[in-house]
Amino acid sequence: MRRTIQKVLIANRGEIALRVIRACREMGLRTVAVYSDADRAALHVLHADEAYCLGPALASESYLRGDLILDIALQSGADAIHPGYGFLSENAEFAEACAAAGIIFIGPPASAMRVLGSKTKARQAADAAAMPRVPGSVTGLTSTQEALRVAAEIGYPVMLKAAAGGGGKGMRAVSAPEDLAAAYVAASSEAERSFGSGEVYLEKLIERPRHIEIQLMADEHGGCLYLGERECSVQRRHQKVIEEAPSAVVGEDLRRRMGEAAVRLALSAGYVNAGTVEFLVDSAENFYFLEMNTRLQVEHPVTELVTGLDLVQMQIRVAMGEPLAMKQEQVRLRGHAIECRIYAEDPDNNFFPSPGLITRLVRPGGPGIREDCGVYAGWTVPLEYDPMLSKLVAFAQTREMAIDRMLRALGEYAIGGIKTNIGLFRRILQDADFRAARIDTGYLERLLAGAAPVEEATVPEDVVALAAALLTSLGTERPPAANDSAPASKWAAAGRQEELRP
Amino acid sequence: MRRTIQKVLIANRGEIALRVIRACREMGLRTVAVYSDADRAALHVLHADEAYCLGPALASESYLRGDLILDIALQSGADAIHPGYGFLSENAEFAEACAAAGIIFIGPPASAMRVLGSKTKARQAADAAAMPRVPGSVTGLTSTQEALRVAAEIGYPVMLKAAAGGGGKGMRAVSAPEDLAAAYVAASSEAERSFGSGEVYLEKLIERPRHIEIQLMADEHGGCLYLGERECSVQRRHQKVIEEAPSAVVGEDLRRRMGEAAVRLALSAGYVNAGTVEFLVDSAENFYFLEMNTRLQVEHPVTELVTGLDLVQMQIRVAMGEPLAMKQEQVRLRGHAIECRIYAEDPDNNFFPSPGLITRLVRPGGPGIREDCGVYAGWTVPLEYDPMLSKLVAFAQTREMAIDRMLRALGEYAIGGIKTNIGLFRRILQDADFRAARIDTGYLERLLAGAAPVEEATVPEDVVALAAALLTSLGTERPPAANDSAPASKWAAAGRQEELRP
Amino acid sequence: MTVWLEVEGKKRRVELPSSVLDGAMECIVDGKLIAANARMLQPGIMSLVIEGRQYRCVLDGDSVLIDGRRFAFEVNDPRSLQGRRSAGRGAAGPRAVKAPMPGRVVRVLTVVGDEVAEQQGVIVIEAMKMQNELKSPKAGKVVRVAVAVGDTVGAGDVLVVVE
Amino acid sequence: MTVWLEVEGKKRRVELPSSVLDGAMECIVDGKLIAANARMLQPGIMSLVIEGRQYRCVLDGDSVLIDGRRFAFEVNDPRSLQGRRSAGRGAAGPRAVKAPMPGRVVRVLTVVGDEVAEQQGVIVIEAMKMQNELKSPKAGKVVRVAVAVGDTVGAGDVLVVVE
Repeated sequence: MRRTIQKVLIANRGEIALRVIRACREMGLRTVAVYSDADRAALHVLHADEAYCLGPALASESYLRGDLILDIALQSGADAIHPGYGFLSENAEFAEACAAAGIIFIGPPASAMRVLGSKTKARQAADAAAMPRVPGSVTGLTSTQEALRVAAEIGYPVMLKAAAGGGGKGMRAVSAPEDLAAAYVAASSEAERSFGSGEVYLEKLIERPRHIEIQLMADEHGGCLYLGERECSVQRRHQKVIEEAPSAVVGEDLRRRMGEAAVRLALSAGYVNAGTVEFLVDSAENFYFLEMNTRLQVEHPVTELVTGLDLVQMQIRVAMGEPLAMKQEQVRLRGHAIECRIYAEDPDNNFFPSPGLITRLVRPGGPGIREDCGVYAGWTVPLEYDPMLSKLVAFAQTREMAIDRMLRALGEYAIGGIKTNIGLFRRILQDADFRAARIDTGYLERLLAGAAPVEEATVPEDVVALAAALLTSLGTERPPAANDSAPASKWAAAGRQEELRP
Repeated sequence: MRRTIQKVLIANRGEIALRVIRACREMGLRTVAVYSDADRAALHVLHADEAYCLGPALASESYLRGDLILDIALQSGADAIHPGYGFLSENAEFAEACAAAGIIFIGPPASAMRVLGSKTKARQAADAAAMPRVPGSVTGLTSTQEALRVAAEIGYPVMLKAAAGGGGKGMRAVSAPEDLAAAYVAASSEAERSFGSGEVYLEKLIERPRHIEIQLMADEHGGCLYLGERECSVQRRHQKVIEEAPSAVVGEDLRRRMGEAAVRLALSAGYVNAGTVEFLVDSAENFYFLEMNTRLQVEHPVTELVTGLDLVQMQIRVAMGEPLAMKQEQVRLRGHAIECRIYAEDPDNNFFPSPGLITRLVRPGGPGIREDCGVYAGWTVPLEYDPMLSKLVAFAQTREMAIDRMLRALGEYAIGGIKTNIGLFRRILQDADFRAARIDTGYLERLLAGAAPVEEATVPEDVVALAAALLTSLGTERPPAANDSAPASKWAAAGRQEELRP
Repeated sequence: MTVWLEVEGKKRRVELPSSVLDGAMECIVDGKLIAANARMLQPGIMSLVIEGRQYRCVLDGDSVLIDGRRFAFEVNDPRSLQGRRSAGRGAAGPRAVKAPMPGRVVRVLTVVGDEVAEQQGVIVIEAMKMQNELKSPKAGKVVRVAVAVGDTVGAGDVLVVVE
Repeated sequence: MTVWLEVEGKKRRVELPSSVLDGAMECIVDGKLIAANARMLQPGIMSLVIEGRQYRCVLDGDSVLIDGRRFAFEVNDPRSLQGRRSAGRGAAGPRAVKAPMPGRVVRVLTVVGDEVAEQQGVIVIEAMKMQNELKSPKAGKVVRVAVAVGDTVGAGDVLVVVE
């Protein structure tokens, strides 16, 4: 059944809120932004048709206040809510509340979220869908004793994981029985703190696995497409740092097998809209179901670039009740895309977060470069939220060309006032193992454990000293432009006056 | 035979020089920029590995000084020169001088340039290659008498064109014999002034033609690909304003026939490297050879987006003597791309050029947006050169989505201090005829002749007044940010100090 | 603090809080009270929220871009008898043809004493590789031709005067 | 005009023309003459050309980015006995553990009187959804713990002092 959507409330902030607003603009839909006190000057507010304040900066008092957001949706006459990622995006209660209020939640139905959102329930569904998964406990562990028994059955090393978890919170690797008890308690309490549920399960630890995920898009008429895979093995503290599509190790056959398995799982749970099934893939190309993310992912742009599709616009059309406009055999991958997550953090100092005022922003451009940027020069990166500033994506014919294109773009990029991880990406993209696609989920930690390579000195020391002296002496004022041709400087003067008028 | 290229001199300025520099960067090649006195602070200088001054702003004393440029290439040890478009790009003597000096000219051999660069010679070649062309004189006209005779043969209306011309200079449409003499003299003298040659020819005027061109890439081993077409019918004063790929009226069969004809012509002249064959296409899908451009075109990005290829990198590999890496059947078009040429000109005031200081630049971004931008905030657009500031390109699954995406991006774009034609694009992209692809080379002039449509008022007058009052009162200083959360403003302060240090 | 404006040709009177800070504020536009929330993101770039509606406002010389649409305005000093825009208006009296941008004179199409029609081309100047014909603002007699072919002219320079 | 710098840990002395304009200039770096052509495009963004080689230089706080590579530097006042960077260096004397960024204290791993090893974790603060363990700069005895769990701290605040 078709529903019309004319106004969309975006229950999120930062680059993803702007991403959704742009999609709505292009579809001719009105947009409603919500913001916390820390975000009045945020870009997602500036680009929306309407904007309403939620409250204090703390997420629990603003972006997690589903009740407030629903009120605003009703008062502003929005007929749909897009949750983005994080915050309320995987909150089944919120999805239900929307439905109850007659507001379209642009995402899966609460029922499917409940089944596939909980790791333990999802593993049961995976078994039912005859999907290979890592051996281990299906249900949450009730005691250290049970943990020891299960671990003994499947053999060490094993991994403890939070049932409600994500992003590495509540995870512990255990290589011997004597360490299990302590790890179990630690993981469970961390899970309790992070997700409000201490439920923890246990599975066999796969050695040097790759993290590869399948993007799905399902309509409410039983149609479900797999839109190729993403390679997300470059991680730090279980957080993705670089994502690519396609994966260098996934061929036609493996892609089809993983994709069809993912579709089976989604259909078995009555899944609708965008979703991602995450797998571990070992060196023998065995793939194991890891978990399903029942939302749009941060890294969706790499899939958009290799498929030529717009996932957010597809999400909205599916939410309107439209059937998918294409068949699986029409999904074609072309070229290679790489995404770097630009964070406000200091790689030279233990990756400490680096919030604060952005004093300068020089963005890259040109062929094959897409940027989903949530900040600007003059913006103060708040302390309260995820430190991601921007997603820089490079697309080219081959993986090597995409890597070199990304290096070119990173060289053009300059963010002043705060520390960022741009330098880290230059190091990774120049690393022989990464360029040879010899990566697994432990790759980055190993790289960082090693000493940083000394780039050959392309800039003489004297030049560095002179540049530093000139930049500090010339200061931040643009000095009289001696070389300007006469008319140009006349115009310059005119321009300056104009800038100062009236 | 293979030649290695390690350092490339870019004999151009503005966005195309930067475009070529970026391609070289990505291929690991060193770059040498040249600049006039007006361009010391230009972006193409800032991004090059080496930079040398040519002389005064006037092109004839700088970017057209092939002798100087060749000297710089030799002294700096560049082994190749990329001419971009305009300036020396179609100068056969310069290409020969490069060859004589042992410098690779990244473009066609002088011989092919001579044959295909002159419109009259190219028309003879087209006839030899059995290529349909507009009926008319093959050689330049020697007298008014001859003009009258040829016109009488082919019938009015006719078009006079400069043999060495381009960009509409030296062109005159004539609908009756009594106007021919005057038009002939005018066209010939204008051609003399513009190109140093008064040679003019005459051909039948096609009613409401589309301007559609085929992109070619040929290697020196006899390989030649056609990379689809570009629709360039939206023109003003015979200057392209918007380009698209593919054309809404070109189907598989027409594309193949035009492509194969273009390839035949190129091979017949021993053509190598990138080139474009321009056609007029009438409402009955007849296509007529117009001319060949023996260089990279301004609008090459739309072809890159729908083919997934990098034409500049291909140019360089071809110049290294490599064979083309793909076959014609591997060339696949996907999606739709539209390019807007952002000019420093005032559409509300007779399109007068608007050079001067750019006081503000807010660039669009996000999904499907590519920008090849040659300017920045603080740059003074010189009076001496082409007024193009930037090429904004939108790519999407369908033509309609690409148009709406471009409208979204144009809405985000803000250039302060000078006038631009951004508003004109918003008008065209919202026009029913353009959206229905009912366009021909006269489309834009007709649109401009009509009254501008009154967009329905989405912004209340009171809001405009208030916004204007606030912006002028708050002035250009960022006032104390009352809403900033405490730590944020602390950081803001820190950031400001840092900006002012030492 | 009161600001007199002429927006799209209409005179407007806007009263702002004495000390304009960004954030919530009450303003009066031609006597109508408006509760606004304004926030300057960068010099000349402002987010303006009124009753939930958000407007992206960008200052650009003598106009303001709001949600991508351009609105011309000027600030009027109420003590002056007329706004700048209307200075020297009306068909009466001598009118000057001024250079709209820097350039070079390539053709002079009139001489002193000529009778010219309104919108008749009087001079052609070239800038940025384009030739631009400047037209007479009114019908009348050419009383002055200030430049010759080849001259370089600056923006605003008087080229021809028609009486 | 003379500028004393410490670049990547090395002391440098740079002499610039008395009135620094951009364009061609002669400079002296540690006694070596360098003919340079510098052009500031935007505040903190400079094109520097030396013997044909062009360097894209971007000022970023306490470092300069040149062709995308970062070089740390600081300006030293020669009259001061030591550069800022070296202030409070050396293993001798009390050393403070300072907050590298604003955040909230989530765990305190030490109490006054503890003997701690160098690089031993002493406190954990959370910012931007990440927990960060701060380590002792030296081996010694904890003489002060300035904060408690739940406190909000600002960048640079002293948290713990090790003697």
